[in-house]
Amino acid sequence: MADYLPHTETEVGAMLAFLGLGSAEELFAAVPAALRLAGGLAMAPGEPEPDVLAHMESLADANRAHRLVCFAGAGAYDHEVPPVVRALAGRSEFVTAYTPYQPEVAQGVLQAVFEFQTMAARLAGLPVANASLYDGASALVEAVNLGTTAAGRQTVWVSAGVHPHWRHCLATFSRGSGHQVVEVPLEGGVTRWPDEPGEPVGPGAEPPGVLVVGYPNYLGCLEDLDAARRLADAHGALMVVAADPVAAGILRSPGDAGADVVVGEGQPFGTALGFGGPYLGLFCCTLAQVRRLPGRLVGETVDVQGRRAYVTTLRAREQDIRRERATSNVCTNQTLMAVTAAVQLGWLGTAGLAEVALRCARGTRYLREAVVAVDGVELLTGDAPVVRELALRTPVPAATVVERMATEGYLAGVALDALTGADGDGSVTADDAAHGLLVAVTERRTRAELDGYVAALDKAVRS
Amino acid sequence: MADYLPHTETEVGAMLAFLGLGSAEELFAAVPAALRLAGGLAMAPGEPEPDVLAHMESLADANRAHRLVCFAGAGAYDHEVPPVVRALAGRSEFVTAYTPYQPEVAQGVLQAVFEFQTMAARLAGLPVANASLYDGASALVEAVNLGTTAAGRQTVWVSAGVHPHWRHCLATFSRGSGHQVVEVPLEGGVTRWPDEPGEPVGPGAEPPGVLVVGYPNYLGCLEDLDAARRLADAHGALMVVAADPVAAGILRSPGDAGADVVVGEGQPFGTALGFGGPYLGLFCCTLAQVRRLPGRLVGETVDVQGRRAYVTTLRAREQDIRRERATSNVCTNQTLMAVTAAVQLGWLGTAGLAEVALRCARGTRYLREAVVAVDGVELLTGDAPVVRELALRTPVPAATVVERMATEGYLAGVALDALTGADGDGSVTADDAAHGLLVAVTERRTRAELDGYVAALDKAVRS
Amino acid sequence: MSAAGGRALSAPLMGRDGEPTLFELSEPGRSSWQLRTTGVPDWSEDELIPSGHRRTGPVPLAEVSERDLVAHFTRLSHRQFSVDLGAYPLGSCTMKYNPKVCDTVAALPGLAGVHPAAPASTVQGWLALVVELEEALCAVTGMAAATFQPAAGAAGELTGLLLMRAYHESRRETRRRVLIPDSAHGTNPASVTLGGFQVTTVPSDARGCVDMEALRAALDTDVAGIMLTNPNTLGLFEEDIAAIADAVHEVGGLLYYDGANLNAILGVVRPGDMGFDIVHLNLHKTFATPHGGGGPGAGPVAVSERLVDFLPGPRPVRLGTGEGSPEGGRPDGAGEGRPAHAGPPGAARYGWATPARSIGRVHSWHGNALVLARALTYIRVHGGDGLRRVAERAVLNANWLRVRLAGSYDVPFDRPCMHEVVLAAASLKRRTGVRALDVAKRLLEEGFHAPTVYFPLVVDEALMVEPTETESLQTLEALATAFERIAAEADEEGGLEAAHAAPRTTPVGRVDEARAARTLVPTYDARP
Amino acid sequence: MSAAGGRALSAPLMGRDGEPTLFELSEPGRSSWQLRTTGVPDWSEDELIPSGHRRTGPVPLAEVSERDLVAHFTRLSHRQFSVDLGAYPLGSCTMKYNPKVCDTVAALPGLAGVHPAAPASTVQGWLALVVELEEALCAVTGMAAATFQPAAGAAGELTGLLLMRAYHESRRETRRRVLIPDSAHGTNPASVTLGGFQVTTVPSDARGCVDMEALRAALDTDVAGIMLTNPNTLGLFEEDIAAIADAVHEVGGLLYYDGANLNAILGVVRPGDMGFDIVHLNLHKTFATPHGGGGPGAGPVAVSERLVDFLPGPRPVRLGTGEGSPEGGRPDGAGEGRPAHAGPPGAARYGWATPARSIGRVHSWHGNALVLARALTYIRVHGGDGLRRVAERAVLNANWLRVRLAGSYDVPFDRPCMHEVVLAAASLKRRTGVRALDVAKRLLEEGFHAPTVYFPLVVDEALMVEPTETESLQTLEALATAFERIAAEADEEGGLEAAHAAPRTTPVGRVDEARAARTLVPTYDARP
Ligand SMILES: Cc1ncc(COP(=O)(O)O)c(C=O)c1O
Ligand SMILES: Cc1ncc(COP(=O)(O)O)c(C=O)c1O
Repeated sequence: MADYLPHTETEVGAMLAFLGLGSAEELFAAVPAALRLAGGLAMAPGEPEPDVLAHMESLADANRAHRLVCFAGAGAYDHEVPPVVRALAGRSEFVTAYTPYQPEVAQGVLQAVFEFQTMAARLAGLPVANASLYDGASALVEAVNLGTTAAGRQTVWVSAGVHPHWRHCLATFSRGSGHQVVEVPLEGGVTRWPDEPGEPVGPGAEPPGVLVVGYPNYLGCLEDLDAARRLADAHGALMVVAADPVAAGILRSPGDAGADVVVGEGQPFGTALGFGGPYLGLFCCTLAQVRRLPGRLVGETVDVQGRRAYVTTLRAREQDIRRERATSNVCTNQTLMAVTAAVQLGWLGTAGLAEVALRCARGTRYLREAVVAVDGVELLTGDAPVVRELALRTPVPAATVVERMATEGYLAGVALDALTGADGDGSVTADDAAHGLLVAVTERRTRAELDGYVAALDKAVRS
Repeated sequence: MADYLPHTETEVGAMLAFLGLGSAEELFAAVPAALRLAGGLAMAPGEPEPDVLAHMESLADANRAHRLVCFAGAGAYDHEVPPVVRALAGRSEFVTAYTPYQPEVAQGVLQAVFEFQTMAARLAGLPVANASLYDGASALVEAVNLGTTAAGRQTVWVSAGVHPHWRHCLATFSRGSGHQVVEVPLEGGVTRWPDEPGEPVGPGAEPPGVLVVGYPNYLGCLEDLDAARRLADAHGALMVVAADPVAAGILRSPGDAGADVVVGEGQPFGTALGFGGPYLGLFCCTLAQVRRLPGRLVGETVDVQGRRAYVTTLRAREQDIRRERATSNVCTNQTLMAVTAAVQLGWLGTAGLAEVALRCARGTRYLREAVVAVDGVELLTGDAPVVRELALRTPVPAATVVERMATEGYLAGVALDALTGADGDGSVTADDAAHGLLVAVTERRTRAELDGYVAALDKAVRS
Repeated sequence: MSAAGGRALSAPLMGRDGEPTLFELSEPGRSSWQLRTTGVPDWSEDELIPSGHRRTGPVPLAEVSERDLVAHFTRLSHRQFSVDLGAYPLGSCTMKYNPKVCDTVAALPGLAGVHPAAPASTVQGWLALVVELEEALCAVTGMAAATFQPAAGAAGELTGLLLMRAYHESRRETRRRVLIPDSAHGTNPASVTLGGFQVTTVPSDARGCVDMEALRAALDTDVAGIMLTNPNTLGLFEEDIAAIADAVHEVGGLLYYDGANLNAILGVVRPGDMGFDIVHLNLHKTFATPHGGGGPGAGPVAVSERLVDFLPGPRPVRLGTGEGSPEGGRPDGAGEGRPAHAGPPGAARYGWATPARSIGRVHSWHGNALVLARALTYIRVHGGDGLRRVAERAVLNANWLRVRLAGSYDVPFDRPCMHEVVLAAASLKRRTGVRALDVAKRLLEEGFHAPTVYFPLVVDEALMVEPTETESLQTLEALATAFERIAAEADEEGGLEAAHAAPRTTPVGRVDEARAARTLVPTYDARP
Repeated sequence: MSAAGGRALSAPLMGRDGEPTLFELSEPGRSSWQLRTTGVPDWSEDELIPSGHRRTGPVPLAEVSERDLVAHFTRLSHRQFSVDLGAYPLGSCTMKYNPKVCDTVAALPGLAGVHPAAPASTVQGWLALVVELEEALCAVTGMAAATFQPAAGAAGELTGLLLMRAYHESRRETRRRVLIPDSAHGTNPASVTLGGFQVTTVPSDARGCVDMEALRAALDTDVAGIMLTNPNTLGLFEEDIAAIADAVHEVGGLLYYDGANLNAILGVVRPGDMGFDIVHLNLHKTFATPHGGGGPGAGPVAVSERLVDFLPGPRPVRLGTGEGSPEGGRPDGAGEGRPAHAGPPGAARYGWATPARSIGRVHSWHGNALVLARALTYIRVHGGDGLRRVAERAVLNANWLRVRLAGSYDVPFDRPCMHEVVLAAASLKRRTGVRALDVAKRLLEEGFHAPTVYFPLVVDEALMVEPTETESLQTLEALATAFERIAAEADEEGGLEAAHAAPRTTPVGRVDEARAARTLVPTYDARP
């Protein structure tokens, strides 16, 4: 018998007696007998913890990806996470707390989140950040919900440079929310916005209420935010920027370019790759939109004695109070990842974040220069400036390249068709999707690894 | 520049100016110029933490021992240490505290040590336990120091069944303390005490002030503690028992058999194998000896408001107060391991410790029965009852067996000559030392591992 | 002058000061970061980034030493209550003990270090893990298949509602309404709206259950389905569940099970057997994955056979023996969209498949994967027998408290409850002025986290207590005694003032929430 | 009735209660342990253990749930001050920040999981690590070789004294006395006794250094050596060190360097260059390995060329190119006592060797190995340049405090100090009655750990402050301000009473130490 239950048999007996019951089964008298499980769950009996740990270790060992030198990105990056960040963010007080409903005994989480909000907002160049959403995609979906409500229009123009999975999520949820999502295709790696505001984009007749653009976009290219802002203004639309928060360390802030909402994937700030989650949805907006903000927000206030204190605020937006008219349905979010990001950003600091961004850019440049020498490999987005990620075109299918390079010890990148689907989309043609390889170079990649990568690639593309 | 120093260049300048100094070098004016290092340390410059971590990982990877199924013991055992124990004992408040000099802000460590002392004392069957010594060997040395002082005689009879390394340490330190250490040999795996109290043992003319015996002894055999006690009484000597604390979970307690001092190696209680340290010296004694106790002792008391509180006590024994007349020179000890043991013993609890001991005994029995079927392998100590460890005699040198079995994935045990030296000692002959293999079976060893071990042994002993 | 990082007065061990923010601890030029040596040429920013895209200066974060970083967050952790410090009887939240072994599992490099876009041939362990968890949760719920993409309960709800929509649409039916009992959690109505449906609230009856009459009256073919929590948020089992299921199914609606309270019925009764079509589970409740101060969680959605084809994709599947034919749906193979067998032949036993009529993706990747690893660990340790024991002990604890406290607090629905009991301070308030909120704050002074207050909304001055199965009888005794003492003190002279003054032992006293909303300070930079 | 494990009143966040002991939390029949399934036959105790050796019942420990175990020790941790909470300016203890990376290193399975008796062929990484650390410490100290067996400073001292003894004996000299300055740490005289020598105390002069006259007077051929801490425990550098060394060497004595204060001189001056023959280092001080609430530490001993042959053995050595010929001493090979090349030929680059005239073993195994791994990590991050910077900043910090506080406290030796400064409350006490102990307790209320008090013994009302290099100027400012406030308050009306009442903010107030000694309660079972 392996479990974590404290009750001794004697105690169970005494407690049942106190309730006037003869057996544990009687506790469930309210459950109609016909519905009750007769033979117990069709599951193996409990195993001792060490056996289970061994099983989980064997599952972990059955993976290979973590042993490969990582050049995969697409929103999930292999950045340095130092032991100090893991130690602090892993403290059990942060890990095993609930949502800070009782601020008097939750100042730890509240203050850490307040610090996170401050740093996220500074990064975005906007005055407000919330206490986290599930991931980049959900942040985008929430931004579109906010934007359409604010604009009073359901049409959303989304650049095809926004991460394909995020666009897929937007499509999924639009079935419920009723948004008209119109994809604006790329050309030469960047969004081909209509030349004139009036020019139609796709089937959407109504002018857009929201305009979404990536910065950099998912192919690594730098979009013209000013052009997007002008277009948004021309339509009276809100501008949502899906920003890479690490690249933001070196790039002009989206807020500076006039973004109304900035969303992003916060995984790069101290969170493990973890097969895709838990990650961290970043969400920042202008003060004008704060009452439409989805999710939790921590604000500074004082206690009865006038001491500075933190508390979740503008709660009336939230589902537990506003119910069907809430700005969002989010309840449980990714607070621990927000706390982790606060610790990681505290560790990086002003200079460290800039340095990480710069090193990513340097590594990307190095790879870009080296890789064009490989026979048959081309830059998919031509000369477009890229910062921390770049798309290649490989002579054999990219998926094949990835498989081959895995046997050489490299996670070569992400085949574009794994993101877009086999048919490509507004960002790439079907053929480019099949031969497109998205490669990320973080600050952790050494020159030796980059050189090794190029050599392995050279071998892998020979069909 | 990689370090953990907070000073900015501006601050360094301002602080030097405050001191009226022009450079950091001037801080060292008191150091005669002729002695100062001219060119700095002959060492590589600092490296960033991630590089260093990679270096340390490569050193760790250069070891193989941790990947072998462990049948080695000899005082260091592969017991289960669950994640919960590691998490609690690893809390930074315990790890980064100093000795509890200010009890008002050190109740955490003090109470944990008090609980450790209580459990160690219960295990030994004695009323007092200290707050830890370095390891089993140092605990033995301290016990002999205590015993000779108490008895007023320098002669010490030590059973050859006491761990050879501990006896080596005793020999080393006796050069300073001036004890006459007389080794009492084994016969059939157990100590061959003189039949009559008067019968001489070795060269020591003076009757013993201290008598030391292992329980079980290092070959795994159960000694007759009553006989040892009778002999000690006959000489007015103190009896020191070097006990295995896990076996103690199933064996009669040494205190019950009349031990004056019980020492042991506490590593089995939650501490990593760690290439031999840090470990945990256990030290328990009678109330009569408490004022001679080496090292730190935590006692219960009250604070000014009458609240229960803990504090280090009987401090006048210690070196910082008594100086050259202190009972011991120990200062820094192994408190964190004592805290770890408290957590591990709390986790095991009454039933768990007994179960671990029982499972060790079962595994040992299983191996003992299976191993005699291997051609040429014999039990070194014949029919002597063993509990958690047993000595085999292998047809090829034991060291060869160990090397061969390492290539099969087993750490086969400890070759006896690695403990005793090539010439053997009072515990084994030179030939037995060369062919003796000490094998430990902990509760972690599965039947499949035991069967695999026997098969690999069978292969390894074929010369 | 920046604040002193080495001063510990904000640690409750030492004092009652506030902790400076990271920004107040910051000193220009100080730093913690260290990055590996790469040997990559050090091109300047100018050479790398076109000028129009460059920042003018670095993002101002904070500049602190590693030492101060550690001290800051360690002290903050001491200002935070958590399960690891004591009982956390928050109703509807199932704040049970989170086994430490799960932390170890979630940190295994073979799980934590895996990139989500790595090809299937390199993530066989992860795929196997998810499939194993799916099988376990199907066994627990009595459903046919599950998706693990939803990152929390609310995300699961919305996913479930989109499944409901897709199902009806596939039958060319337009149904606009979803029924929700008035005791439901706020996420339910909010999700209904986002799912494009309208909420129809069904009142509770005097026994705290769905009012069958009202339900029947609300049912017609415009009803897409009903969302139920069972046991409901009053801690009561909906005894008429079979009748409810029949009635809803009769009009062609689907039954959605909000699994937040599954803890009560593990191994006792299964949502599938009760007639539910869609179930979301909160792994961060029932399956003991820690709540992280607000998240992450995981909200997998399990469905009955007829909805499997609509599940989000791609999903991990065990591959059949036949070449490239996973058990269900369309095989996506190794890298989502490619043949499954790109690895060494026969090696890949698991792959990806997108169900034929999938509603599409609902997460950037595959959901909160590391949370799933924790949950599977928990489930395997308990097994079928242990999970049943979990439910028994959770229900035993809640009922013990109910009976014990019936003398000092209102028990609005005084009949056997399941895993939680809803008490109320309504009489106490009438008698003494002491409200549920005051009771909550006083409990903090007694060394316990407060219960959930003012929820469910249908109970006046609600105090919703969920002790969970990992608290001992001794803890229940102490908690009950504390509750009783609070009630008794309220009746004393000056009791109201004392209650209002609570909590007095915590690092900050009652917090001015109104001011926080009135003068919004959402970041350090917004401080007046 | 046992105590409630879920009640958190002993966490200072929640209240000021005491924490129940594990034994008070214990309930018969409750448990936490889980052991792996082995499949080994379950023979009974009777079948396994001869009856005369069996216990009559299990050892009574405690019986608690994992949940309560976690709550208990987590709450205890909140009742404990540590470097991670704030400044810890304990003189002579060098309580600097302990980098977290070292915790990661010490937990690496390839280091933590290695059995100490595994053959050399399977522990090449460990052997390489120790050899690398030896080389680094020799570079830092200017010595020829080191042993890593001593588990702490005091063990290093005794080892050093036995080396001294063996050295003299090898020259057939009997020398009975060891000189120790009166400012020395208590371990020095205690170790001298255990080393079989007699202590001759050498007084300090008015400047706080060794009185050269007295030293010369004490020197003769009966002197085995002198033990010095330099900078000494007054934080002062023994400027006459060259003269001292000459004088001691002249009579044939050896110089022992107590390296507890090495932090001050890293990269500035080396004990070897000062003429020392034997050096022990406290890795738990200078090299930032955490102190663990009292230990573990590591006290390696480095020696000059002429003492190398006497070092404890076996010791890790780099193997020469010639077959089986390690660089020095007698090769012990793979498993201590066997040929070094038992592994695949050429694979073993490191082995064991026991010096020719070794004093023998001083540890059960090879010393506190995991502490060594931490120290090497720290050393590599800093490198030669960084270690020098450590010393500069440590000395800078101490002098800043000295100058700043000279107005409010006595500075018995008011000249530039090294890494620590000895202040005194003697005038304060005369003036106000407030003693060093009161200042220490008041500092706790100010959010700082107290300095070392009443040591060194030669200073009346000593307050020995060692800020270390990892505390910032802002922390020094705050600490100094706190010191000043305490002195100022002492001068006020009621100042003495207030000081005696301190600490008032901690979970317990001043503790009755006399009672602890008078009515000894060394275990829970001894409670009256
Ligand atoms: C009854 C009920 N339903 C739904 C939810 C929503 O779950 P989550 O917080 O994971 O989004 C909760 C939890 O808060 C709940 O208690
Ligand atoms: C000057 C001095 N010498 C020796 C020691 C003894 O070191 P350890 O405590 O490691 O035995 C100390 C530390 O307490 C010390 O400060």
